[in-house]
Amino acid sequence: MFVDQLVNGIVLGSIYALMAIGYTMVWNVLRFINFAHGEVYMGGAFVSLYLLLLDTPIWIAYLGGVLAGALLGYLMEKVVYLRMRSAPKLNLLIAAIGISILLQNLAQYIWGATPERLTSPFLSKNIQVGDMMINQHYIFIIILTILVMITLELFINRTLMGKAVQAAAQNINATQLMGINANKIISITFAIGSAVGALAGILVGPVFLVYPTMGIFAGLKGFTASVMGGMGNIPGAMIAGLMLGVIESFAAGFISSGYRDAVAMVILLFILLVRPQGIFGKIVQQKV
Amino acid sequence: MNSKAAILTVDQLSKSFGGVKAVNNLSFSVTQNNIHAIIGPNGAGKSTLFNLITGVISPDQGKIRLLNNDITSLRPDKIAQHGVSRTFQNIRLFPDMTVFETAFIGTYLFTGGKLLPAILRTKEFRKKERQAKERIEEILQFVGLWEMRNEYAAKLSYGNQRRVEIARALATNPSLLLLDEPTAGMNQKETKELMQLFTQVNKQGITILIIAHDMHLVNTLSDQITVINFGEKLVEGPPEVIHNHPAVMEAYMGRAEVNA
Amino acid sequence: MDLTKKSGVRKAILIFAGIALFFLPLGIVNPYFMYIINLILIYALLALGLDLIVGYTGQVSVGHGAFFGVGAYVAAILAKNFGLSFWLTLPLSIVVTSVIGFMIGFIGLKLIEEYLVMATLAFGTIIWLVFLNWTDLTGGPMGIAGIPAPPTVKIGSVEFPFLQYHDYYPLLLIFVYLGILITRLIIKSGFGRACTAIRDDELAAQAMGIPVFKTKVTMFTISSAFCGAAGGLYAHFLHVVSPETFAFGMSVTILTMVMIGGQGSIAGAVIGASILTISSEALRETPELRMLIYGFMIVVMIMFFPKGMMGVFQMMKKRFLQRKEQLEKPTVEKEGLSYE
Amino acid sequence: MGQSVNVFVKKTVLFMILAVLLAGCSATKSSSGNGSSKSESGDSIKVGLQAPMTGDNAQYGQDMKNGVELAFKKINSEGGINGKKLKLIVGDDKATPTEAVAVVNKMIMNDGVKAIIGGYNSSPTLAAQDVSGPAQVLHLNMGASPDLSKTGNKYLFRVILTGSVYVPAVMKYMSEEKKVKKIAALFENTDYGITMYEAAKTSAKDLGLEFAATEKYNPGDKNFSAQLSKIKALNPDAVMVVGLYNEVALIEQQAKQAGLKVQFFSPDDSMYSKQLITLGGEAVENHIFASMIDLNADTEEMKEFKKLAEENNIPAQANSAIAYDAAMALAKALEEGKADAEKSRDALANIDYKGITGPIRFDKNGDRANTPMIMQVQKGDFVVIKQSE
Repeated sequence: MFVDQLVNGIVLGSIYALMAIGYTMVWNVLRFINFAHGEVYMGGAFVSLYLLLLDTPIWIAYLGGVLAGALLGYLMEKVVYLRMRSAPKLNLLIAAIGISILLQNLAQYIWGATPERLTSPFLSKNIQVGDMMINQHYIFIIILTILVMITLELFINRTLMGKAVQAAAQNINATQLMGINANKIISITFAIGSAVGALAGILVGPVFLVYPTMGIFAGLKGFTASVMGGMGNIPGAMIAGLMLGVIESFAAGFISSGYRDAVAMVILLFILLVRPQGIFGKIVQQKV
Repeated sequence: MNSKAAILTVDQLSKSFGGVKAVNNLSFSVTQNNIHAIIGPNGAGKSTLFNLITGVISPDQGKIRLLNNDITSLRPDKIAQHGVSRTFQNIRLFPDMTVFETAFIGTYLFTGGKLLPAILRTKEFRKKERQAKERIEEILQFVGLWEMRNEYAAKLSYGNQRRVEIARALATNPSLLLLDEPTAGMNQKETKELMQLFTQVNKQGITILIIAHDMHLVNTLSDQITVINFGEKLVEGPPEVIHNHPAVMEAYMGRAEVNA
Repeated sequence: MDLTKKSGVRKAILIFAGIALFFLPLGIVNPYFMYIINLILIYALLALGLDLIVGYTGQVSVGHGAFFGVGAYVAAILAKNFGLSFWLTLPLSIVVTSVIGFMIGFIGLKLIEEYLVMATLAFGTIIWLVFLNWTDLTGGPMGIAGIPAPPTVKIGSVEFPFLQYHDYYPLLLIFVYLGILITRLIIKSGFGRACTAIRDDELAAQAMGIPVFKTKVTMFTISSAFCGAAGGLYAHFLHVVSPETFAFGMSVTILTMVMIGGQGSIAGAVIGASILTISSEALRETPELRMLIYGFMIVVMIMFFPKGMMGVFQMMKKRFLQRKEQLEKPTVEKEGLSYE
Repeated sequence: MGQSVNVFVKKTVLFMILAVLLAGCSATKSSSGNGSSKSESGDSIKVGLQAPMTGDNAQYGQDMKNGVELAFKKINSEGGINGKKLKLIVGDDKATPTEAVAVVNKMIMNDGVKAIIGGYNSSPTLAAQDVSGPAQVLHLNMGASPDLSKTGNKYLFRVILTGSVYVPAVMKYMSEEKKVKKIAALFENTDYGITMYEAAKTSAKDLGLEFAATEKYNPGDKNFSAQLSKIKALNPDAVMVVGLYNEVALIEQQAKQAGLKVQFFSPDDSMYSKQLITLGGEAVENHIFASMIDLNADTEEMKEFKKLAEENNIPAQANSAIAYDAAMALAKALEEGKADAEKSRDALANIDYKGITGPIRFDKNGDRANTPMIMQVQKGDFVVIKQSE
């Protein structure tokens, strides 16, 4: 049972980590919580599902879902958030929640509310490890998550665009002064974060199904993980996501499954109050 | 003047930020009813000193005393209760309030924040509200803003915004008023008018501690000047002494702008 | 002279209108409309409560739906399990909600801005999960049904039983009036001014001697008490409570009411509650499109009317005044003092 | 800001009075013109459908809507009821008690419905019948919880079997035919799940079976790994799942992924849907449950229903068939009772109608007394493995 829960936790944690990246990247450039990020996760999964229904090859369908997610995030920013740059943060928050309600119900209107299973080439096979059975799709999720993390890390640190995103995180206005188009950086940030979020949704689809409200709790957990890792800290978000998944899994297994989601919230509160800069964040001296 | 007691005593005060000593073993005292100026080049630690005195930040070492009370590391609102009020270097007004409303905030210590009397609208409560309004009228007349009382404070001219801040500070009925670079960014006329205002405030028996860049202002206005650099006290004395002091010339005059 | 006369007339109109509203049920035959109006009144109370902390004090909470739930569940449990009457359950709802509000405020208000939003989200979700999972007490996902109506009120020989929606209206209206009155009294006092000062500039407020944390926690507690009252009324009015009503979505709904009406305004809170309740009910005709349109409406409103309906009114008033000024000769601002 | 309050309170009050007056006007209009329950001026009889149309349970609501619409279409094309057409008012209860109360309120007060079909879930139905009962509106529901028999609401009828009939049937089968001794239960934490589990416990005692583990989940949960690994550790002979097809399919999928190989069964036919097989695939193979309907049955009624469904491009689902039955029985009662509340109720209480789901007769609690059959998922289809007695 211990190993069972550990594997479940790591799989869940991978998903949270992927979700957390989106929150953290957006926070970096705009300093607000994009509450509609969960809907990117849902949107990506639905587009993949739809492409599969059209008999698209599975990998193309997956890729299509990721691209659709990126596009969704990009449009969200271009259509709504861009026009609200000077608005108070609270207005952005409400707008994000509005978008979230809108997209959930749009998805339901188009595809219906019935949960659907996304196909995976691996789902029906199990791997025997000792006396443990591990589903191949679980392993696929973990491997892909690691790959995404490495790619993202390389992109941020090794490419010019990545460095610009990093600079934008420090000071979006300074970035603009340096001749980099801040709006472009923000768009790219949204697109990448959303693509990763959509990937999380697609990976989850075969296990926990695809349905319009799937993004709500995934979003909440991803967001918790991003706070745990320290808002704006991309590697921190990844590790915190994994940790959250494992902690939650053990709590559900050994305490009570009903309060599984409460565990994440308690961790969130604890972090906010004790270490608001996140587990891996550096203490930043505030200038008075 | 020398017979008067010290209202504020700063004793061996130190504060550092991440290894940089912003204020280092600084001691000085402000005599009651004086206008006392603190000058020094940029980054000398003047604003840090103000933030330490008003409780925005806590010192690493040292004591701050107001009359006979130790106010070291007290919360800003507690220090305000002791009769210390201030203005800010970058004027901090309430963006959604009129001049009258802004100044009215300063009467909090007088009216109090009790809820029950407010909900019951007791006689006592109404009396205090009335008195507070009369006081604000008096103050606004005094600083010359009565005519503009219904305008949004943030929309006034720079000089008038500073007056609103001073009115608000006066409304707390302070014994010590701290002014952080009050004439920065003002034109000549505004500066002159503000200086007159400071003298009038001082005449009402309020001690003024002022941070300034403007040597002219300091020389004509203050009774006592403390010069600090790198968080340490350089010299202290009346304007005549400071004006010709070689150390000041070197540390301050040598590179700082001498405003007319 | 002119000023006092004007405010006297205004006061008279207000009182007249306030009394006139009590006779509203006489003109409404359809009990469903009465039901919606009653719902508006409950939501208005919630919006007023949240506006105290969001609009007047500048501290954003996305956990007030849970306070609403605490009030409703306390009333439901006390009425169902202990047989207490409405007149006891309601004050107890308010007390319990205030205590919980105080505790959460005391912990959470150490945080600022976005971090406070996150903390209230976490608290709200935890409370909601307790509603959902403490089956023995709260009935779990089933909730609690069959909550009794308030007992018949007797004034002299006249009896006011609570049988249909028309009967609840005066009771709810009284509570909304009470809410408005308390809000006004609080706002126009040293405490209320302290709150608005904190909203506008925390540091400056503190320098004026305002105990920032204490003031915030007090206002948060009052705000949660409003939600507790609304919860108690809701439970006895609808006769059923279930957890999903008080999930994150409710907190957002109340916040949206405040935003769409216009923050820091009593009228705004009432308008916001009316707009959202009416549109949500009107859209029931098209269940598939209902929430879709609702979400779209929120986005559009917040994008184009960032200050809510009150902002729109203010803009219109400004234009009107400008035109008037152009037509007549320029006169001195007539609005006069706000503190009189 | 303080000023604006002062200035605009007046305007707002005026605005509110205006708005409310407007609402009042339209209210009087709609209640006099649109044929409310009192004035029979219209040429239609309105019937409400209280069912989940959005959210996780929306599929059930959709199936029910399809079935009722099919029935109404048939009735209306044959001339309606005493010359009046049936009109369906759909209300989304989101499978939650408070929304159910809200929609039922609206349907009764604003639309003036004569009868309500639904809800699908037990908890919302229990809450909603508190409103419909006093209003004397017929309420034909599809909830399984035995508690629905105990409301004392004489306008409440149930078109499906009650849990206290389903549960013993399937438990007996599991005990006698499958020889299971140790059972684990995994149930939905709602009126439906809890009462079904309670019934199963009683029945297990009678049959001498042991309940090794009881785990629950909340509606809408998607991750059952914690519950399943607890069950796996206790090694039961069979697992009883009380839930709807989404959850049943997921539970069995995840059980398979976790290496829990055991016989699954459920007490009733709430997962009797092609969706179960689409979602569950191989994992739901061999699932056993008690059912009141067999879509492959070779009866006239079933053939007619399937034909109608095909003509109207509607999937022939079990829930559609049951809702169809409910609508037909209701129409018959309304016809006999001339759409009068009391007379129609008596007509429905004494109805004897041969439906797709067998004879429809109600006992004094408003429940049906048919016996269920036992079905199993075999090769992606639902096969009757034991006929009803």
